[in-house]
Amino acid sequence: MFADGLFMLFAVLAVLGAAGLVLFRHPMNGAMSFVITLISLAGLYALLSAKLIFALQLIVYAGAIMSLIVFIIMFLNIQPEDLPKEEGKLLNILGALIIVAPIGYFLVKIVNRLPNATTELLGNNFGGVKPVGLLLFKDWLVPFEIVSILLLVSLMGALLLAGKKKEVSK
Amino acid sequence: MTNDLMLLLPLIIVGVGAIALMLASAYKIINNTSAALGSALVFAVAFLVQLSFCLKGNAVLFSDTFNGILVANTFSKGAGLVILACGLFTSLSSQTYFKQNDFCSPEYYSLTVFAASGMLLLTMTQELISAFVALEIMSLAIYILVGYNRKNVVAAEAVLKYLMLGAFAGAFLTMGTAFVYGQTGTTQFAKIGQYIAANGFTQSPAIIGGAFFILVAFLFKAAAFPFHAWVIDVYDGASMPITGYMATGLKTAIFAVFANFLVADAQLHAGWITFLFYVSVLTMFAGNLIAIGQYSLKRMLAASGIVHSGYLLIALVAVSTEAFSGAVIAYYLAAYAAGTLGIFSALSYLSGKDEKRVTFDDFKGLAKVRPYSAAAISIFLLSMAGIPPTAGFMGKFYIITSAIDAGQVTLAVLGIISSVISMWYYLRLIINMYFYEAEESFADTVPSSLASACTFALAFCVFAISLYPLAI
Amino acid sequence: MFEHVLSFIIFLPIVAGLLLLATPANRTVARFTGTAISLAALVLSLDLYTKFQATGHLEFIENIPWVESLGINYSLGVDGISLFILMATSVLLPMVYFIFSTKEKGYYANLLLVQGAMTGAICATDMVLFYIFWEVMLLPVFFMLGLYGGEKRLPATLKITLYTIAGSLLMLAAIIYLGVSYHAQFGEWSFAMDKMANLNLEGRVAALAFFGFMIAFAIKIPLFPFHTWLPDAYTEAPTATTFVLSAVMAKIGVYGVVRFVLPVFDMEFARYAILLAYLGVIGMMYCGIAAIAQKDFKRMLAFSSASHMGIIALGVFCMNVQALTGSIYQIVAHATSTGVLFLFAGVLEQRTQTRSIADLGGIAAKAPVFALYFAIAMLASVGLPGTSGFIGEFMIILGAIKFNTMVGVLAGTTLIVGVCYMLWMFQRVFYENPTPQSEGFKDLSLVEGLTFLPVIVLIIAMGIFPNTFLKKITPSTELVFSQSEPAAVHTAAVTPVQVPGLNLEKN
Amino acid sequence: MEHSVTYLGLIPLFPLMGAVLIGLLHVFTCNRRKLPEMLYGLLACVGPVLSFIMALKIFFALKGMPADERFLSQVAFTWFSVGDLHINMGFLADPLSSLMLLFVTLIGSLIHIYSIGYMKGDKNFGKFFSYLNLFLGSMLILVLGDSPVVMFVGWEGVGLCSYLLISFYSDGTDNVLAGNKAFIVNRVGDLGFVLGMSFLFWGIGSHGFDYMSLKANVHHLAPGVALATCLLLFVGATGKSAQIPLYVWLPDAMAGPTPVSALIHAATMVTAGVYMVARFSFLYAHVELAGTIVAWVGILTALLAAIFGMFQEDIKKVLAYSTVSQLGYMFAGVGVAAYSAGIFHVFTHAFFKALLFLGAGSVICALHHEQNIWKMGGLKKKMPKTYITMLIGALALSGCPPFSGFFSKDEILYSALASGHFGIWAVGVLVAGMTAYYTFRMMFVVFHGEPRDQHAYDHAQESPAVMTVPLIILAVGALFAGFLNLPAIFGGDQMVSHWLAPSVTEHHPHTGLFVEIIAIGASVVAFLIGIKAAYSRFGKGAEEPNFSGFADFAYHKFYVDELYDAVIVQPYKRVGAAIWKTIEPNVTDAPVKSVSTLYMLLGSAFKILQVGYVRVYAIYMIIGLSVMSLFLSQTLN
Amino acid sequence: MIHSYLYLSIILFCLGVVGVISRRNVFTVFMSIELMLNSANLAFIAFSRVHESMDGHVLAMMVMAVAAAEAALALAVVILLHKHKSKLDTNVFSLLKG
Repeated sequence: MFADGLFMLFAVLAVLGAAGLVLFRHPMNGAMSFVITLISLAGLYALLSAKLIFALQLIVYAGAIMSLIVFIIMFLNIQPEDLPKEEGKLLNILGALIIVAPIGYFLVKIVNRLPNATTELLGNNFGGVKPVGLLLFKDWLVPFEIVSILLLVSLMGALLLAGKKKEVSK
Repeated sequence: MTNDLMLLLPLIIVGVGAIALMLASAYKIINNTSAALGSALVFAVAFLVQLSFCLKGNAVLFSDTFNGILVANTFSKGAGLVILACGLFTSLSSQTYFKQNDFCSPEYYSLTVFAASGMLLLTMTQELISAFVALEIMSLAIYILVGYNRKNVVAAEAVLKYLMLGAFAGAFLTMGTAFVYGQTGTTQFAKIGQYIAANGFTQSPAIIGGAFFILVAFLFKAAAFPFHAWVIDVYDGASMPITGYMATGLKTAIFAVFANFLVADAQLHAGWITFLFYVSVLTMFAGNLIAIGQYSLKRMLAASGIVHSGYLLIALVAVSTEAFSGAVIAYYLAAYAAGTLGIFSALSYLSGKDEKRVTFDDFKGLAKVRPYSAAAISIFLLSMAGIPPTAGFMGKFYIITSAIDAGQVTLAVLGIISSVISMWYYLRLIINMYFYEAEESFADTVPSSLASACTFALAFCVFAISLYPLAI
Repeated sequence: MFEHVLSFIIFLPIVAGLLLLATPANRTVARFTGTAISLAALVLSLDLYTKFQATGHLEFIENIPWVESLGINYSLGVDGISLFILMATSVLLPMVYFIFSTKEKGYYANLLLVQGAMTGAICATDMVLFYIFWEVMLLPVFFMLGLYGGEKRLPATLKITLYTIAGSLLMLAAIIYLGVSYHAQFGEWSFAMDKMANLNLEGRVAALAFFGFMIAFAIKIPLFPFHTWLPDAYTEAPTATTFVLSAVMAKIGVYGVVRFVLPVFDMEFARYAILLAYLGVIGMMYCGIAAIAQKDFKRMLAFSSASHMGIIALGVFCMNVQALTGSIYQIVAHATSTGVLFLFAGVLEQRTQTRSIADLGGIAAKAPVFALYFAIAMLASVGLPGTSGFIGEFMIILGAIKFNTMVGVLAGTTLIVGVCYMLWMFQRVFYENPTPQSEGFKDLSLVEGLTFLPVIVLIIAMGIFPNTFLKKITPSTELVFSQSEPAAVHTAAVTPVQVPGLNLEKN
Repeated sequence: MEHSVTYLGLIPLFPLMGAVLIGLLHVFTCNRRKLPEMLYGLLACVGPVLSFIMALKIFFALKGMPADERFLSQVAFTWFSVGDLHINMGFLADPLSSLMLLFVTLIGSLIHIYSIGYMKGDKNFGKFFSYLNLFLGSMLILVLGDSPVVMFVGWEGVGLCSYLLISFYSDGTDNVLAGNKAFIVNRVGDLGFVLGMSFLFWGIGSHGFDYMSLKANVHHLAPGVALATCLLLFVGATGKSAQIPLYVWLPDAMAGPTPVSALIHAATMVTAGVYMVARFSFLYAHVELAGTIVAWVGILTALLAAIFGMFQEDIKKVLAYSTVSQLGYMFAGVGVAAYSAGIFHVFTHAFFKALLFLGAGSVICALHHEQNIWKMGGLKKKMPKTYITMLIGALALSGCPPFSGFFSKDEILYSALASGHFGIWAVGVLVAGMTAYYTFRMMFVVFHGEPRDQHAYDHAQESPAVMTVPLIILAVGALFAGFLNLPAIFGGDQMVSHWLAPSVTEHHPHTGLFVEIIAIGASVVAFLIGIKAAYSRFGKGAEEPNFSGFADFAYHKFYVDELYDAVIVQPYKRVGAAIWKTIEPNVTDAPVKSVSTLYMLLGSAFKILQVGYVRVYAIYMIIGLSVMSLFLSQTLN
Repeated sequence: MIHSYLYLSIILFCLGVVGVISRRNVFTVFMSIELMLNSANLAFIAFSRVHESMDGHVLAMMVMAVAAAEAALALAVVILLHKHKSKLDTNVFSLLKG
């Protein structure tokens, strides 16, 4: 029951955070609202016995990625007049909801046809660092390795696109 | 065993080459030209290695080393060959391109090779999340390359559009993967196939939904209708060699993974035939209809790329899951790549500084001034239009044959009708080049260069590929 | 080398043409090469002609496997039907180099290319190979029309190209459908033309495939109502191109029907022949009547050519040996008459700088030799006995009468329709009083006269001694109908589509 | 008896070779130095004369044979052979064709000689003779051909020559138009011929398509097909022989030089239709209805042409209509199955009509190409030879006993009466009277009375011997040819009829002497009435009348030309223009055009959809996804 | 129950989509995409719980890595765009169209 209560709490927070992200005009507000979602998600991960992911969500997502985003938002020093004037934003969102509805309906229908399962916490170190790490370095070696390339590329990209202009060398 | 692992050699060469180039450029060891030649060398070596594997026969990478995540088969080898060739020609024509445009740095070539490593991974991967990561490697590298010209707002706009929509589609891919994982408990193609074979496709709702989202992501990258709209703008904003690279290498990789996923199980494939049928028809026609209204060559070629995706989708509809060799798809990709790369390498040296010549009208009378270039461009256009005896024709021929063989007569006929429609805009350029008087002398273009060498080599390829008999 | 003579005839011009394009040769070299190569092809063809055995089957067969997994071969061969179209190509094309001497390099190179491609299409016995040549032969025409055509050439170029390609791509689908059906029925892949006759095709898809072929050929021929590209293209094209189009290329459409549709789709053919025959007849009358309204003699000849093609096509649709042989014969006859008339029109245009009938007059008095040549070609074109035009036309009408009385009677009107516009034009251009444009008209030079002479002689020889030629054709045409004999038994059960009110029952 | 000979083919070959030789000489020299006219003249006359000699040889060779085996044949080579269709370039000389041969070559030769004088000084002298020779060659092929197809070669060949010669003075638009008209109208007939041949072939042609085989197999022919064949072939005959409704070209054909009118448009070519019907007598005898139709068409043509002839003012037009009228008689003859009578009239008509035309030509020459009879008059004093010979011709034409025309025409009328075709006979007698009237109207106006154009009259003089000698020879023919077929009633033995008997299938009705006397009497009375009427009106000189009422209507030839122009020619041209200007762009080409318009329209629509806003592109994706999701949701159930 | 987690995942996913297609602010759009990725991660973890296998956790980690990489690049692009136009409006960048 306690778990259900927590779930409800996190779920509501997550949805509200997401709604805030969509609705707030200023990206800063959106980002803050989004952080709430991320943190609630971390809680949900914990409820799902994903200990490592719970930690990572907080550290990597809510921590690293979001701080980066917030930093950039601040860095750009965005004035309200730089923001797009989104007249009829609510109408847009309403329209978007209508367009998205069939997709949601479809997914819900799928979920309904999936067997339901309990979400009691699993012991036995499920989702702990060690078993996940073992899995990661045994079965999932290839994606893990190639993610490194991905990050390398991303690094170069950040440098090349946003970095200071270099002298053109011929 | 080592013999089997050898099959990874091209991938390793490319990966190592990319990192080496990156480091070399970071430490300013190399200049642009040597970086270009270095990357070309990497591609060339990898290409030759891959070629030797292709010729050697049906050695398959054993499946349990990487938990079945990486597999090499004839299709992945063929597609890899095409990708490496694309990379080679892109590097070479870039070198010429940057004689007229000055936003280059050696990292450019490193990224080209990185992108190729992502593409090679995509062709070999047999697992969804690796596919996603590989896709992102490739995409990220390409995003950067698209936006490489930082001074150009158009390039920035292109990378915005591409990145935003690409990430959007990527999100669908992850969601789809999640659903597939939810149903089957695995993300490996082979095991998904086994699951479907055991439980039935229609009995697995999450696979329907998950596969749908995965397909959507692939279709987005392949620029299928209605996920095609970005292509035009992105190609337009990117620089010539990169546009060519995107149109060919990227498409090859995407269709490779697409096909590998789709043939995981016969039911899975069969379940999507109707869907793919409509998508491919709409893709072909939408692409054509966009292409006819274009003034810019790059936009036209982008739209024509959409049409070619439509043809490839026909091939996907028609593949046989029992004896999948992907030969038709690989052949078509090779044929298409030869034509498209050829055109873009020609444009690389003809478009002039800052790509000032990109519209149809800019090329009026080219044949009077640069007859051989005009002839080569005409050959590429005819190949893309599917006029014999070019590779494009044979590719189309194989696709239509496989479609009719698979009972998809309507699709074949629609494909043919679309290729009639496409004739107009290809011919339009030929008409502009040949049937008008030259308005300018093209004096500022680099007369003989790597790009022009590429162009003529590819023109030769267009015919050579057409003569290569394909075993379906 | 003789076992590869067909390859030589095909690729000699193609290679020469490509070399000309690839090298910076000047126009003199180009013209000389063109002349030499086309004459070489002529010599080879004549040699081939004399060695042709007239067995009715394919001769000079070459067969090299190409795409073995799909049974596609590089296979060539000629029988009586293709031999004649091949000969028409080889004999007629060299003339062009002698007559129009001031053209650019590309002009001659494209002529060589189109010659090779057309010969290839004629000789190919594998359907895929045929299709390849079929498409390739359009390209030189596209370039010649676009590069060297008249003022309004661009729309005409686009129209002919798109129209023809549209048709031929549909044929591609049909070809592939046949190959796939063969695979399904016999377990092996093949696109060989002679194997397709064994196919047992039924149902809606077969009918669609039939129309796929028919539309492609109908556009090329062109059969009414697919002729609308023709007037513009023929008018705007440079003379040699118009000549190539009308004298040979259109014929390959008819040839395609005989070679690919007739043996393979016997049921569909029997069912739809009556409709197609009416299209042929209507086209003949429609274009013939439209010709009378033309003010431009080249356009008039274009309509005349379309009109004749209607009757030639009709001969194929009549499904009897007389009409079919007549068609094949008429193909050559038409090439030597109307085709050559286009060359004459080119001469007229070159000398008077006008294509308007009203601007000309009295040329017969100024240029008697030219007038004589023109008159002979014209009379052949209206089917006067004693010229090449009569034999074929007579046999077609004869066959049409057997096929369907009404069609036959309508086909007969070609005798009247043709003569109306031709005489009208001849009157205005050659008779009456000279106009300023035709005042200084020079008669044919010696070279020109000698160039045209063989064709003029051929026109008469084909009218007087047709049997020497027919001997080589008839074994093949008779075979067409004897081969489908078993089919004919079950085609008897096929009810032809009913054309209401037009089917006269014969007594 | 050996029937196969090798020299038949030579007969047409001689003039044909002459034609080629003269033609080439002319073509290559006409714009340079002129060759002497005598050279052309000699070359031109060699062929016809040689042919005439051969014709005589054949005639005598046939004469030497037993009556029912009188035929000679030659197969030069296989012309074409496809399936059942087997056509030889073969020639057949039997009594019918040998008779035709004789007079065609004779009159042809004479007219060649005459033309040397008539065409003197013409700049296209050589061309003329080339055409004339070509004509003669074609005519001989027509006569000698052993199958309908070979006959058709000659048939079209003479049509071509007719066209070429009518438009000989090619700088005059009217002349060329007349030529065109002749060729096109003839082609309409030829269409009938070709279709007739086709029917015949599919009926009985598979066992051989020559006359002999056809004759042997004719009883296999289904009655319907036989009737259709007969009528279609007759359509061909109406074109060539200027019968209703295709007679309109012949009067216009007088635009050609007068010897041409004499040879082609009077003596030989126009009778080809009659010859053809006689040739197919085995077929027509098989279908009685066809014969009756032929006869009625013929006699009505005779009547119509006679009416027109009464009001013409052009001397050649008078003769042209009289030719049409006489041809009508011939068809009436062959129509009532009196083939020998019809052919006999062809034979006699050839002499007297050629004579009349040549005489007219002589007059025209003398008056410097004046053809209007109302500008002539009193010429008999100036041109006595011409007058006398023409008088003989006129008498023969009018059917005055014992001139040739009397016997042949009487034979036809008698046959009509005897075979019970009373109506045809009655009209025939009426036409006989009219013939006498218009013939002598012409004679009186031209040669009698006072000169109407004094200036022309003063310059007129008798023609040279090269023109008058043929006139005299023809006059002799016109006088005496009739005796060749003298009927029994006059003590003759009907030589021509007996000669022709093996070639034609006819039954001679046996009637009493009474009927024969009635026929002769009626003819003679009609002739007398006609000549009396002409004399009383024109005998003492008359001025050009002003026509009104029916006469005006007839003077304008019942406006038939105008009718044809309005009903056929103009609509044809208008349809042509409509197709080109209206139907082609708006109907036939409309699908193509609308497809390309639609294509461009869709293209611009899709161009608009590429708005450039990345958000909108995402919306496209999501809309697509939603639609697909909706569909997929359905499948989940 | 696990369905609730999945419904939540779907809701978040749809909200992410809505954010992408209804907003013009570049940051919001990118964060909406991150939201979509997170919803997928939630689904991964939930399904992982269903199967009681930790593969889903690994997959979620991968997704996070990719999300980080993408985020880095996206922010670089935002900076680039801001340098050009000083605007964050996606509609401003519509030079390429038609």
